[in-house]
Order: sequence, then C-alpha cells, then structure tokens
Amino acid sequence: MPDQNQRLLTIVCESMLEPFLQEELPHLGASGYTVTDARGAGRHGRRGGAWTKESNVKVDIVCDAEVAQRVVEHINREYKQHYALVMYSTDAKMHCV
Amino acid sequence: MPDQNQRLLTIVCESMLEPFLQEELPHLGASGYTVTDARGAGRHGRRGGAWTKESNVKVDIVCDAEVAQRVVEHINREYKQHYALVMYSTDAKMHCV
Amino acid sequence: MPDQNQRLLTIVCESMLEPFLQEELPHLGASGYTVTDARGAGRHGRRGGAWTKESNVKVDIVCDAEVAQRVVEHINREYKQHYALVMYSTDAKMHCV
Amino acid sequence: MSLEPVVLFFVLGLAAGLLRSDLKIPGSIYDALSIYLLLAIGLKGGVKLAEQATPGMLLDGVLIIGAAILIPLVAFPILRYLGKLKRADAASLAAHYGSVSVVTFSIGVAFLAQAAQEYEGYLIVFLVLLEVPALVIGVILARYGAGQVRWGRMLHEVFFGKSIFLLLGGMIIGYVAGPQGIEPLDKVFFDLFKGALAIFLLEMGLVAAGRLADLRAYGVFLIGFGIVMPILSASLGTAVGWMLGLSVGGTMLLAALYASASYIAAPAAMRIAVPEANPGLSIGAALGVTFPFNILIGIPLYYWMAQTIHQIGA
Amino acid sequence: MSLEPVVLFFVLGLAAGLLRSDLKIPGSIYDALSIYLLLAIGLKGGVKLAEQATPGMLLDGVLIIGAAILIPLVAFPILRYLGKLKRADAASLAAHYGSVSVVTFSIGVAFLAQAAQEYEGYLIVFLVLLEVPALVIGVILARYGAGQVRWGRMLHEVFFGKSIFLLLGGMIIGYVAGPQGIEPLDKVFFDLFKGALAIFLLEMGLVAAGRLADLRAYGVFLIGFGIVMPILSASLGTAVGWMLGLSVGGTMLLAALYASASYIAAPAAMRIAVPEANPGLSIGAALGVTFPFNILIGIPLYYWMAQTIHQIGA
Amino acid sequence: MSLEPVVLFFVLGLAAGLLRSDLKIPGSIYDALSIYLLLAIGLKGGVKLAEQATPGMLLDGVLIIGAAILIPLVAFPILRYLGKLKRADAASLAAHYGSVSVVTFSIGVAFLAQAAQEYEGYLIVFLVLLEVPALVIGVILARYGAGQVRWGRMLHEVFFGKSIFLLLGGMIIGYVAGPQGIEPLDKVFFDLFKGALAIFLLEMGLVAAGRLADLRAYGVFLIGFGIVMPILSASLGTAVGWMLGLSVGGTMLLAALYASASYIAAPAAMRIAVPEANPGLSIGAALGVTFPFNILIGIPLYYWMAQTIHQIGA
Ligand SMILES: Nc1ncnc2c1ncn2[C@@H]1O[C@H](COP(=O)(O)O)[C@@H](O)[C@H]1O
Ligand SMILES: Nc1ncnc2c1ncn2[C@@H]1O[C@H](COP(=O)(O)O)[C@@H](O)[C@H]1O
Ligand SMILES: Nc1ncnc2c1ncn2[C@@H]1O[C@H](COP(=O)(O)O)[C@@H](O)[C@H]1O
Ligand code: NA
Ligand code: NA
Ligand code: NA
Repeated sequence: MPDQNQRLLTIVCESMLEPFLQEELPHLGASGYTVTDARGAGRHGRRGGAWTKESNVKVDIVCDAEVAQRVVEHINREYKQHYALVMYSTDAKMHCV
Repeated sequence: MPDQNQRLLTIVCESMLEPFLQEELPHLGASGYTVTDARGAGRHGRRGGAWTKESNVKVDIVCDAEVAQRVVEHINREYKQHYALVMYSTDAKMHCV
Repeated sequence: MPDQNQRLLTIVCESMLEPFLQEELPHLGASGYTVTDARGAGRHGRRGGAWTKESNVKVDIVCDAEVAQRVVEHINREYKQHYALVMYSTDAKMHCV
Repeated sequence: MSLEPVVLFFVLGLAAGLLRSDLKIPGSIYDALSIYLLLAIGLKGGVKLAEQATPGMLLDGVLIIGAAILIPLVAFPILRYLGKLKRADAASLAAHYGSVSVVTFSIGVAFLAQAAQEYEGYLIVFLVLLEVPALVIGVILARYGAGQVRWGRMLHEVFFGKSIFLLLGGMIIGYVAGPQGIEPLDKVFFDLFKGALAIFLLEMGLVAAGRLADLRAYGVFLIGFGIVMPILSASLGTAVGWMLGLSVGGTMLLAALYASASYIAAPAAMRIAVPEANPGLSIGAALGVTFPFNILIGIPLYYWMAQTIHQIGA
Repeated sequence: MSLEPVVLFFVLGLAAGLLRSDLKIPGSIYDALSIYLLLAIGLKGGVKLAEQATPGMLLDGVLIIGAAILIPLVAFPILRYLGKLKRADAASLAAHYGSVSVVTFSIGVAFLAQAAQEYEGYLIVFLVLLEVPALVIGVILARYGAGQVRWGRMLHEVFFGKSIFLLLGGMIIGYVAGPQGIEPLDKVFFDLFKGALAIFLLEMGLVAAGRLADLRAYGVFLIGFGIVMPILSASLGTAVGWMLGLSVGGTMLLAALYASASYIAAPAAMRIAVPEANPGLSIGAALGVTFPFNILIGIPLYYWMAQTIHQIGA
Repeated sequence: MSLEPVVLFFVLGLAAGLLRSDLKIPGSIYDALSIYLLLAIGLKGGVKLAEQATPGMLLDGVLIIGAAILIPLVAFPILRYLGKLKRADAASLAAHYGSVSVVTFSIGVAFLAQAAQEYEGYLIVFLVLLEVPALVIGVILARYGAGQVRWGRMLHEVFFGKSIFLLLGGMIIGYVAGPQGIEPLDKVFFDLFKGALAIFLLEMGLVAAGRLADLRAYGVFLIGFGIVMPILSASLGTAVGWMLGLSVGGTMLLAALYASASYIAAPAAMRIAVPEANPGLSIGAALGVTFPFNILIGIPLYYWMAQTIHQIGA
C-alpha cells in the first residue's frame, strides 16, 4: 500500500467523553485513533488537568475526508452543544508498508 | 459558523514556561490552547521528562495566521534565546457548529 | 534563519520502541523530536495505556522531506512488520529566530 | 473546640491556589489517592457491617433514606424559584446536595476520633445508599415533562462509576474477609488513612481555589445556598439520628452526611444525564462553598447540635 | 481452606473490567507499585540470604534451575504439535511459562503467612535465577535453524530490564545492609507490602479483564494449556522441593514458582528477541488464564500437594 | 563508619542510569515524593519549633544566616576568575551553592539517627531561611551593572515555588497543631519518611546519571569546584555551629546544610531570573558532583569534623 492522502482530525474534549468516543469512532468508520491526556483553556474557561472533572483528552484520527466529515457531524450533533470541545483537522499523509 | 481556515501552531518548550504562556496567550489573541506533557531532544540535548527540570510541554494553538505570527514573535523575543524551545505550524481547519 | 518549510512526521507505536527510536533518530538525520505518552486503537486492537505492555508513545519529528522519508523507510524496514505502529505526516513550517 | 489538623492541609492548598504557587499535585496522584480513600472507607464499612449488622438496621435504613429524599425535593424549588436558576441547573444542584461527600464524612470520623466519641460504624453504608436516589431524583426533576434521558448511560455511570464501585467493592471484601482477614491490610488501609486524607485535602484546596473564581460570577445567592442548605439538611439529619436512637457521634455523622454535597459521583453522573446543566455552578457551590463550610464550621456545629438534642431529649 | 483476602482485590478488578466500570488505575501508579513490589521482594530476599546462606545451597540451586529448564522444553512441543501454533508463538509461550511471576510468588508467601507455615526465605533468589535460562531457551527454540537474533538487545533487556534489575539491586542492598541496616526501611518495604499487593492486584484484575477478549479468539486449546501446564510444572516443583528436603512451605513455594508464568520480564524480552510472536497470545494465556488459576485454585492445590508428599514421604 | 543504607538506593539508581536500564520512575511519582518529603520535613520542623523555640534562637538565626551569605560571595569570584565562567553562569552557580538541599539534610538526619546522636531539631527552619538570601545575592551578582531583572516573577517563584511553600506550610501546620495534633499523621509523615527517601534517592540516582554526561563537557574545574566548595562551606558551618554551642549532631547538620547545593528551588528561580545562565552547568555540578559527594563522603567527614572541633574545644 502506497502513501495515502488523508485528514488528520483532532478532537480536544472533556476526558469524560473518552469512553463514548472510544465506542463510537469505529462505527463511524475510523480505523484507529490515538488519545493523549491534555489540559487547556477555551470558551469554557481553564481546564487545568488537576482532576478528572477538569482535564481534557486529545484524540487524533487519521482517516479519509469522508470519515472525518462523518465524525465531525456526529460529534457536533451529540456533544458539541453541552460539552467543552473543539475539533480541527489538517491534510495528512499516512505512511504504510 | 462554518469551517474556518486557520493555523495550528505548536510550541514545544521547557515545562517551566507553561504558567507564563498560560498568562500571555490570551493577551496575544489566542482564543484557546491545549497543553500536553512531553519529553524529547533538540539543540539543548535530551530532556527526558523524568523530573520537572527536564520535562517539556507541548502547546497547541489553533488561531488565524495573524495571531500565530504575533505569538511566534512574542515568544522569539521573550524566551527563544535562553530557553529550550521550538515552534512549528501547519494549515488547519477549525470545525465549528 | 527565516521560517522553513518542512514535514511534521508523527509516529505512534508501542512504548517499548521508544528507547530504540531515541537512539536511531539522530543517526537518521532528525535534529530533534518530541515524545508524549498515548493510548489508542488500530489494527492491533485496543492499547489502553493501563500498563507499559499496552501503552503507546507518539513521536513528533519536524524535519525536511528527505529525512522524513529516511525515517519512514527505516521504521518500515525494522519495526513495521511486527509492532503496533502507524506513521503519518503533514506539511509544517518551522519558526526560527 | 479545636480544628482537626487535617483541615489545615485544605487551607494550605487553598492558599497555594489563591497565591498562585506553582504547587501542583499530579492528576495520577489525585486519582490514586481517591481510589485509596474509597477502598479504605469501603473496607472499614464492610468490617463494621460484619461485626454489627442486625435485622433492625433494615428499618433504620429505610427511614434514613426516606428522609434524605426530602433534601433534593426541598433544594429544587429554592434554587428554581428563589434563585431563578434554569431547570437543568436547579435539578443538577439539587442532586449534588442530595447525595453525599466521602471526604466530609471522613473528616467527621476524624473529628469524632479526636473527641474520643463512639459512633455507629455501619453508617458508612449510607455513603453508598444515599447516592443513588438523589441522582435519580435530580434527573427526573431536570427532565420532568420534556427531553429524553440517557438512563442507561447514567445508571451505568452511577453504579459502575468508580466511586460507588470502589465503596461497594471494598465493603463486600471487608464483609467477606472480616476483621481477621483484613488485619494484614490494616497497615495500609487503616493506619495510613489520615495521612492520605491530609494530602488529598491539600489537593482539594488547590482545586477549590480554582473554583472560587467561578463563584464570583454566580453571585451571592449561590454562596448563601451553599451555607444555608447544609444547615437545613444537617438539622434534618440530627432529628432523624436522634429519633433512631443513634449515639451522639452517630447523630453527628448522619447530620454531616445529609449536609455534605457530592463532588465526585454526582458531577460525573449529572454530566452524562443532564449535560445542559452548567457543571461550574454545581461544583463551584459544592466544592467552593459547602465543602469548606462543612469541614471548617459545619462539623463542629453539627457536633454541638447532636450533643444538644441528646441533652434536651434526655 | 479460606481465600487470601488480597485475591479478592483481583476479583474486584476483574469485575470492574468486565462490567465496564470507569475505574482506571493510572499507568504511573502501576509502574510505581511494580517498582515498589520488586524492590521490596529483592530486599527481603537479600536479608534472608544474609541470614541463611550456606555453601550447600549452591548445589540445591543447580538442581532447582536444572529441573526448571525442563518446563519450556516440555511446553514447546505441546504448543507446537498439539496446539499447532506457529514456531515463534510456541517458543514465546514456552519462555513465558518457563520463567516466573513475582506476584504469584508473593501471594504464595501471603498464603503461607496466613497458614502460619515457615518457608525457606532464600527461595526468593530463584525469582531472579529462573528468569534467565527460560528466556534464552525460548529464543533458541524460536530461532533454531533460521533467522538472526538480536542477542545484544535481548540480553540487555533481560539483565537491565527493570524487573531483574530491581530484584537483583534490592537483593544486593538487603544483603549488604543486613537486617539491622534495613530495619528503618521496614515500615515502608515490609509493613506496607500486603496492602500494596492488594492495590496492584486490583489493577492486574483490570488488565486481565481486557485480556479475556483476546483469549476468546485463541480458543479452548490455550485455555486448557494455561491450566494444565502449571499443574504439570507444580508437580515437578513439588517433587524437586521434596527431594531437596525443603519444608512444606518451601515445597509449595517452589511449586508455585515453577507453575507461575511471567507477564513482566518475559513479554518485554520476547517482544525484542522474537517480535514476530503475537504478544496477545502469551500475555492472554499467562495473565488471562494461568495467573487467575494460580492465585485462586493453584496455590491452595500446591499447598495440598506439598503436605501430601511430605506425609507420604514421612 | 558504615554507609547509611538509603544511600545505596542512590547508587542503585546511578547504576541503572549508567547501565542504560529501562528503569524509569514516572514523573508524577517523583513530584509526589518530593511533595511528601517537603511537607514531612516542614511538619517535623514545625513540631520541633513548637517544642524548642526560645527567644535566644533569634540571635543564633541571624548569625547562621549572616555567615551563610559568605558562601555565594566566596564562590562567585572563584567561579568567575579561577574558572573563567561567564558572569551569569558564575552567579547562578554561586546561588545554587549558597542555598541548600533538603535531601542532603535528610540524609544527615538519618545518619545521626543511626549514630544515635541528638541534634537541635529547629535547624530544619534554616532549610527555608537559607534559601532566600542566596538566591537574591545570585541575581544581584548576575545583574550588577547591567540588565534588568524580573524581580517580581523571581521572588514569587522563590516564596510561592513549591519547595519553600510546602516547607513553610508544613512548618506552620506542625507549629499550630503541635505534637499531639500531628500524632495521628505520624504513621504517614514520620514512619514512612525513610522508605520514601530511599525511593526518592533511587530516582535522584537515575537523574544524576543523566547529568554526568553534561559534566564531561564542562571539565575538571567544575568537578573540583563541586568537591572543594562544599568542604569549604562545611568548615564554615562547623565553626559557626561550634561557636553557637550546638551539639555535635547539630554542628554536623549545620555543616551539611552549608555544604549542600540546591537542585530544586534554586534551578527554578535562576531559570526565571537569570535565564541566560546554562542550567546544565549548575544542575550538573550540584546534582552530578556535590550531591553524591556529600551523601557518600561529605556527611561522614562533616560528622568527624564536628566531633573533632568539640573535642578540641572541650
Ligand atoms: N483555539 C484553540 N486551540 C487549541 N485548543 C483549544 C482551542 N480552544 C479550545 N481548545 C481546547 O479545547 C478545550 C475545550 O474548549 P472549549 O469548549 O472552547 O472550552 C479547551 O480546554 C482546550 O484544551
Ligand atoms: N526537530 C524537532 N522536531 C520535534 N521536536 C523538536 C525538534 N527539535 C526540538 N524539539 C523539541 O523541542 C524541545 C526543545 O528543543 P531545543 O531547544 O532544540 O533543545 C526538545 O526537547 C524537543 O522536545
Ligand atoms: N487511523 C489512525 N489514526 C490515529 N492513530 C492511529 C490510527 N491507527 C492506529 N493508530 C495508533 O497507532 C497505534 C498502533 O496502531 P496499529 O498497529 O494499527 O494497532 C494504535 O494503538 C493507535 O494509537
Ligand atoms: Na447531602
Ligand atoms: Na514457570
Ligand atoms: Na549551601
């Protein structure tokens, strides 16, 4: 498989959403994802990471544009309104054997 | 608000700069940022993350090109000379409702 | 030194490869790298991060396209076949003084 | 009446936060300490239950839970109509104040130990039992008439969320193993308890300092509520404890349980079941006002209330 | 024969994992606990060695290691020809079952303490000595005839990997400092041992729960192997212990050592030396089947075996 | 004179680092241990102060601090003119050697406990008091004549940085609560102290191993300075201790305090106030040379010096 042009979609959100995303991402067509613990600040104020109630996770998903679109729509519909959350994406190339 | 074209600016630096960045970024026009704990190596040698004195943080900021420019200049002026620090940026699209 | 156009290459792999990468990356021409602890899922199933045997690291390397290519080839040759591992890259601009 | 020294650690953490010290307790240590405290309390409860359980307690339990249900039902209209909060926010706050705080309870126990007062050990069981009805009532209050609820997710979070799970799990292990079985674990789970609590309180102080900023935004009503509500609940608890014939120590602990507001189990459950409620409001009030009030002023006050009702009643 | 209470913590962790509780022990706490347990066991072993070492033990040691080498040599053909596993997988599993588990050993010690049984303390030394030959044999079995081996990396991993390094390091410190020198450290390294083990087992239960899913994929053969193999090894251990004139406690511990499968040192070493072996298979069997079997059923069984052989032999 | 066993943990960590073992203590555990050690020392100091404080100590304190100020003032010209270091580097190193190391002090206390020697407990207070003047002098030396200083940030870092904050905070809690109040916390803050110190030293060894590479780059002068400077400072400390009439133990502790170089508070403060100073230089010398020298050779040497001066003086 040659190198592929894809999107790198990043979701930064409240840690408590992690188990839900973990369950839902495969159904939305993501073949994998990577999670790191994060803290930060945004429209919902500072989230200092000191305890679970105010820590974030950063979820990186490399996928094709269509899946990225589906994930963004799903999250906008289900979580965006009530949870601290941002999503952004860049062009990315997946390197495979 | 439709999807927006922005920059994803990443700053990797000594952890001890985190409180300063946290204070200064909002004044420079960043609407938010995300921090993760990191380790690494660069011109200042290995920073293994074993203790605070040699651990890094990675700060991601999604913002428009102008703000990114301002942040880069500010950090170059204030910190670049004396602190272990790199900055890089990519094109990014912010996904909003 | 003005801003430079480079690649941001990200490797997500089993944590146990970290010491090997740490040793090999400088020889492959990377002037630096940044490591964060990660968990995730992919072709090798869920890697929940609960203990070393199933946690990942995420290694970010900003370098020119040639070095990126060399790193990708090295890792494909040495590790890709038997280890949980993905690599992807994006265009990136390094901001220097 | 002297201050429990562990409370000073809370004050130290609060000071660190407010003075912007770079003191930071790593998230993983916070998690480890809370796992330890929950397990230790569960174990202790299980052991006490194995020693003290009698059929008569069942009736007591029903009364204690029945009376506790009044708390969210009283809090809700106060918040909604007096405080003019949105329905979701009022319901979520009512759930927080209806459920209980493990750390407040522990400080009550430490206070009794210092005052050399006995108490009914099986009251620990109510750390688990009082949680559930309050959260369910909170969700019903939020959803009454409109909106659908993710009951499945929410109840899973309540029962299998780490706080109830560890309390219950510890209780079962303590009950099954009994005092002798647990004895080799005493060095970790009982002897270290108070020191671990001190360090946890340091961290709670740091977190609470961050919450005070939120409170300023929400104003005087919420601060007043955060002080008056626990006094009301404690009065109810004192009355119930006395009617059930609990000791002075037990009466005070029941009052502290009623008075305490949850900031571990409730926030997680409400975030899932009533996501439109602002978590800053409820955590701000529970952790920024009621928790410090309870441990600094409330517990000595409830102790005095328990002594007084026993003197009058006698 | 009653259950060691610490084992209940493993069951609690297993339940949390299977019931999808959000209970999670932070990775850094897992690492800290395993560093603590390895150091503590090493220290204890070093102190015992300083007290008990005699030249006669050298011969015992040669016999114990010689017999242990049989384990991977028997396991390999079973896995390869009966189980039809790939050569690399069979070799890696053989290495896992040839080497030993620190936690299984510790639970054996706790079991003996509860049963008020003495044992030969110097057996701890074999936690280190049994590791190395099994791993080397595993690599040779995997590579026999084909492929090159990263011996350098692999042996570095074995000797300087944290498990052997901490066991050995602790042992040297314990030996050098002796009982009096270590005494001020007893409060941490000995008194807290059992409580720390309990919390570690909670985490092991969580991890094991995640491994059970893998097992379903590998099927009945592997589950059977994960139960029968330790019984075979334990029988060998019982025989060797009895022949060497060990006490009942010592015989049982040797059986438990032989029966246990490594899931700390072996996976790391095999991942480096035989990367084409599927780690899910070996960790699944060692942690998902054999570890629970050993601590729940095996240890009481091996104790019974040790008692029986001593009665028959007497 | 036998080695304190805790020091062996430092050697083990050093070996792990140099032999490239994969042993790694998670950053959050390092942070937790250092918070614990600082709090525990502060508490102990506060309790001792509550028991021992007298007005006469005030004068002693002025003398102890006054003499300590000589240390950076002597170190600076040595570094600048003999060592040909840049002004900023010389000033930063002078500040590191002028301030003190909590862990070196703790090992001194452990050494005295093993030697069954009394000491003046209130000396702990100087762990806090000696820090500040050295750092301020360091900044003045760096900036004399040129450059502006971020005094605000720097002093905030000194006073509210976690090391001074926890020491001071612990001291106040210990003083307020007194021996009886702290007693229920003894199981954690006193009994576990030495074991926690051992694990911390393991980590310090790992970190120091990483620092040795830096040192090679800076050469012989810095290594010499890292050994000679503490001996000079310890001689001063011995003289001052003896003049103030301290016990042998107290004299030795004061010498160890003077001889020790900071690697927690000073690096953080200098990084902010004198960022152009190379932190590799000062941490390399303080942690890579002076710390091992002090705990392996220095403390027994200073003990001998204290005994000698008391014998001669008597
Ligand atoms: N502009 C941004 N750039 C990077 N991360 C952001 C940005 N805005 C928000 N975040 C992250 O997303 C989390 C939730 O954002 P918000 O919902 O805006 O509070 C914050 O806590 C940050 O970690
Ligand atoms: N080329 C690079 N790619 C990614 N991260 C880098 C790179 N160079 C430096 N870093 C990170 O930035 C930190 C400081 O860099 P430096 O000031 O060059 O030592 C390092 O510890 C790394 O974590
Ligand atoms: N599509 C993806 N996007 C982001 N991260 C991925 C993706 N696939 C795999 N990963 C990460 O790479 C690790 C190893 O991948 P794999 O070898 O596919 O199991 C996983 O545990 C994830 O952390
Ligand atoms: Na309540
Ligand atoms: Na074995
Ligand atoms: Na000094």
